[in-house]
Amino acid sequence: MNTPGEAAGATTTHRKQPNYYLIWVFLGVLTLAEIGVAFLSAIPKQVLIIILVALAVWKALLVAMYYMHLKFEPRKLWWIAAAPLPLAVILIIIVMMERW
Amino acid sequence: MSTIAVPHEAHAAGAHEHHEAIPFIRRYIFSTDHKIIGIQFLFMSLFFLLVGGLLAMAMRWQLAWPSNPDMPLPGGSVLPETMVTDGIMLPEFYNALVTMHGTIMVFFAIMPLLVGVWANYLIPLQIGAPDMAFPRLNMASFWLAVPAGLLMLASFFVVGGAANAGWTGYATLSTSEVYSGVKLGQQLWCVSLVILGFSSLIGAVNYITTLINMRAPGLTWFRLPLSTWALFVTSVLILLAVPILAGGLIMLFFDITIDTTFFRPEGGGQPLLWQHLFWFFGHPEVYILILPAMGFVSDILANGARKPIFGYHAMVWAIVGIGFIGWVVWGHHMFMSGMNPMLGGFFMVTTLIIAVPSAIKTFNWLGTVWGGNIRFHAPMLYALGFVSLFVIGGLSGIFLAAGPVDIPLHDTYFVVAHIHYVLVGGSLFGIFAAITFWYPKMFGRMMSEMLGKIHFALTFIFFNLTFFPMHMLGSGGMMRRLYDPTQYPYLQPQQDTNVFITINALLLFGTQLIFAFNFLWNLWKGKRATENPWEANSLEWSAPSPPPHGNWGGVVPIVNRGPYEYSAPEAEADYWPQTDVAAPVRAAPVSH
Amino acid sequence: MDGFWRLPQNIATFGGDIDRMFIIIAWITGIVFVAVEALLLFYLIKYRGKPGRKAVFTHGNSRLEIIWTTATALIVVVIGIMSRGLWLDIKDPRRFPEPGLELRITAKQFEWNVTYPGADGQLDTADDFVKRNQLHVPVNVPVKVDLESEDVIHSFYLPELRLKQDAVPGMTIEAWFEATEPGAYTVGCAELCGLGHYRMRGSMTVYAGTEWDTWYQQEIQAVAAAAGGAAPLAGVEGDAAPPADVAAAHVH
Amino acid sequence: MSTAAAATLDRAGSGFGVYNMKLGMWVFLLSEVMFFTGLIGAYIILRFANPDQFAQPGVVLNVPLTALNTFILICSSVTMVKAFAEIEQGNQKGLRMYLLATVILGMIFLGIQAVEYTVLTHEGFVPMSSSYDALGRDGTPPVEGGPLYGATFYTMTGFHGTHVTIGVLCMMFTTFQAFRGRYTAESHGGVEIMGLYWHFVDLVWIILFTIVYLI
Repeated sequence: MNTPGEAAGATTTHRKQPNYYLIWVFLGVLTLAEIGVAFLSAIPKQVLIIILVALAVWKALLVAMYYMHLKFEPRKLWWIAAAPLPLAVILIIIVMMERW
Repeated sequence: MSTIAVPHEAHAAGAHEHHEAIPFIRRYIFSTDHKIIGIQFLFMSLFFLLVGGLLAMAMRWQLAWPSNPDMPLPGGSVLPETMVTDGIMLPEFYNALVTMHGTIMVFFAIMPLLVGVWANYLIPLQIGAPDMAFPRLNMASFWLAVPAGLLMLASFFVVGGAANAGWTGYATLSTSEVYSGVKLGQQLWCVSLVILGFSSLIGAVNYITTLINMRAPGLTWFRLPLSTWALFVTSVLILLAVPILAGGLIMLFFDITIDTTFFRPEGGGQPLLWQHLFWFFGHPEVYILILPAMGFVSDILANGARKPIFGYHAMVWAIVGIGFIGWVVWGHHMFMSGMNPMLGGFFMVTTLIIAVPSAIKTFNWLGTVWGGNIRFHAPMLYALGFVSLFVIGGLSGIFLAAGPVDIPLHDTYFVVAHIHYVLVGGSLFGIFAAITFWYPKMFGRMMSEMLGKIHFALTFIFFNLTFFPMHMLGSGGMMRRLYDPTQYPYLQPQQDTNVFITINALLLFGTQLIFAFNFLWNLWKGKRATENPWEANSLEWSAPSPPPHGNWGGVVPIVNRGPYEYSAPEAEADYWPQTDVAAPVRAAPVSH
Repeated sequence: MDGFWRLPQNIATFGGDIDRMFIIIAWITGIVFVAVEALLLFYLIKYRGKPGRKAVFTHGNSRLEIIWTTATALIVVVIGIMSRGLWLDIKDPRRFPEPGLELRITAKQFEWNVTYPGADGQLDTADDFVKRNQLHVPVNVPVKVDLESEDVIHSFYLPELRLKQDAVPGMTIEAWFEATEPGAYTVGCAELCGLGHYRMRGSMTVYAGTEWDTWYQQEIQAVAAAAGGAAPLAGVEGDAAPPADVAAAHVH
Repeated sequence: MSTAAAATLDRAGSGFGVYNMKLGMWVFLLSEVMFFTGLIGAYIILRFANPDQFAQPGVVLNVPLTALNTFILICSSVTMVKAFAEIEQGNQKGLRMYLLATVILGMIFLGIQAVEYTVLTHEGFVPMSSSYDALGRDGTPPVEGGPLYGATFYTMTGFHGTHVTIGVLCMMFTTFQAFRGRYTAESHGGVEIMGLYWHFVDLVWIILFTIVYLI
């Protein structure tokens, strides 16, 4: 069982830290933007959904890339992290093509 | 054998505790040693294999002599009135048997026998690691599987009896006590499977991390034995498929328990949604249940034929390919479900395409045997049995994959025959091969070759006599999960076939006692095994039999070549262990 | 060959195509099966271990592997294309032929209720009448059925018509068939639907042209007589469809 | 890959450039993605199939309150990542302060969710009833809807809440360890994997907030 000791020993590559507070501001603003479009705008529902999902994905990416440090990880880890996404899409798309 | 002093973090996993110091309970019950955990899984799943087999025997009895007072169910008298009344099995109990036979065999027998046992036991040994990446998680994974199994068994004895909606638990039969007469049993079914799912999940996390991070120096991905490759892809499938089942089971549980309507049309729910979720998990599950066996068989065939596996890279890519395509074929389980016919057409094509990698593997196995210098030791016989039976299972799959032909065959005994040719003729023969092959490494003693060969021959014969006629029953129109086929006039002419099948099924079951004896007796009485009794190449055979805690005692082997260098011209002997630098001199031929 | 496989008698217009595909696949797979097993057995005997001999040292043969991979791929793709067309002809409502008779079949534990359109030939009108576990159809007429279920999933199974289609609660699923031979046949349930699954059996009678009209007229009279055909469910009959005479009249 | 290269690369624990605990956590998170895919997928399909059962955004659910909650979770993420940044510099005091802040923010999130649940259930918005009759917000009349709305809502948010609860408990342990000085600039794997899990839970909430509350 790797104790954190020897574990982190492998990873103390002193990268320059991103500005975490800036990301935080971004996330806050995007959240406000979401609520704004959702309630204060007369955009047709389909377009609205696309915009909202896009904003959500943007926020999610910010968290993954900076707070979860994916941006600073080896590319191989990116592939691992991305593995379930196509499956999620396949499942939802195909089942939605059913005759509901 | 050349080794390097192990870097501290490498054997921190296992070797930090010296096993002389470990008290019995920590060493054999709550052990963190991957080998002990593998053996624990082995005993647990063999027990469930026996239980599942008994359930099948009871079913076969009813099918051969349906509700026949002259042929009362043996031992039926000990069962409560709610299951068997004066020797005659009740239909609701028959449905419970159908359900529990499927559930227990798939989730508690075959799956742990393939993954729980061999992923635990083999991965660290075949990659030269002292133990798993997370030994405590590993222990947790076993001690979650046990209560899950107990819950499943307990459900037989609760009010209303065990779940009886089939191992697929199709809504709405599974969601409503009104329709099935079972509530608690179905709830226990859900809970038990969720717990087991979590157990397999943390197992998979462990296997994947271990394989990626803890391979011995020189052991590149394309020097891995195919067993390890298969177990790796299997772990990925478990990791990504099981959570979907868990989510579905939770919603099903809510539908049963707090009257939600995810799958119940009363509230706009969709019964087909359950089927989609179940089979999105269920089809990868089918490959979880066969890929590891394919891996073991590949290793054992190469060893028996004393030849490199034919087309190693093709074999690897076939495994990986199955792992990918396996995600987009689930709809073929739903051809008759009222699914959008266009989707049916799509799944038809993908399903037929996935036949290609399986074919590649079969041809490569033939190529491996070709030109060999074959040793027919017991593991080799089981492996050859696997190949010849898997061919039948694979080919009968083509009928079911072709939608129009599936229309008459769907939900008939043709499907039952198909699944058993794959899961018994395939997976179970692979398991027998693996157990007989690695038994010496596990327990330091040999199983009896003679008993092994007798068991193989009889199992092979009775298996075919049991399951091949089911193809005829099925194309003749006999439905699955049918309590009493004689109810249908057009099935009555086939009844003698049912009797024939049952007799052979009983003989098949009896034959397994030979294996049980061979397995248990030699735990104590078997002749001592050498380090490498089969003259094999892969890393586990360079460790002592049985390997100590930490496997190589604080050193890690260095790997110099792939695992299949049998009969290499530069080697004098017909094998060349991965760790050896120079080719070994020919050892004394082992007795066969 | 279909004697060997015990396929039931076929009386469906599309049944011939299904059986033909079955036989084609049976031949293809049969040949592959024999070839592989024979080759395996031959190698096992030819290359059985002999002391002193050494196995051929080869890691494979790319050309060979490419050949058998493409060959397999071609075969399965051909099977796939053949099946897909036939599949859609049978299952895709957009390809159904113009029906001569439309029925609604409502499944429930453990019986099949067949709703006939009555005099006006329209479902959901006052003169509809229902028969339990009795499916009556004219010969050589495309029949369209709307499958529904009141409780759990059942599977509407007509062995001789090569027809199988689940009836799912909350859904109305269309299916069609055209019988080519008069006679008495079986309606079965192919999806586990509860403790009575094994006895969820109905009878199907296929009438020659004129007999159909006489039978249908009788029924319409009966409905009209009973309560003036007021209630749609008036005149539920045939509860006691005696299995015996089904068996007797069942001709292969 | 040559043997020599392999010997350096495949040294246990670093074959991937990512140490075991961290790789294990990432791999585990993949299965979590699939778990929430199942729940969210079911929600999308059921809503797609029965649009009439789902009220317009803001009519039943209290969006402002939840927006606040979302923001709180985001804040907890930033404190978490700051805690990690501090210990990377070896700053024990900063680590403890930020971990403590994260625990508290996590608890506030759970508290607000509890309040939300209580209010909604009192309004008659429950998973199992065949129809609910919730007070319309901003003057809209009571809403008639179907059971799927409540069922999917409580299932998704409930399982997310469970993940937060587990996260808070683990975080308490991590904080406790931090106060015992278990972590140093060189050795802080525990903090990092705790952070990975916490940020993932935050990430899931970002998605849930959009598709459950805003669409």
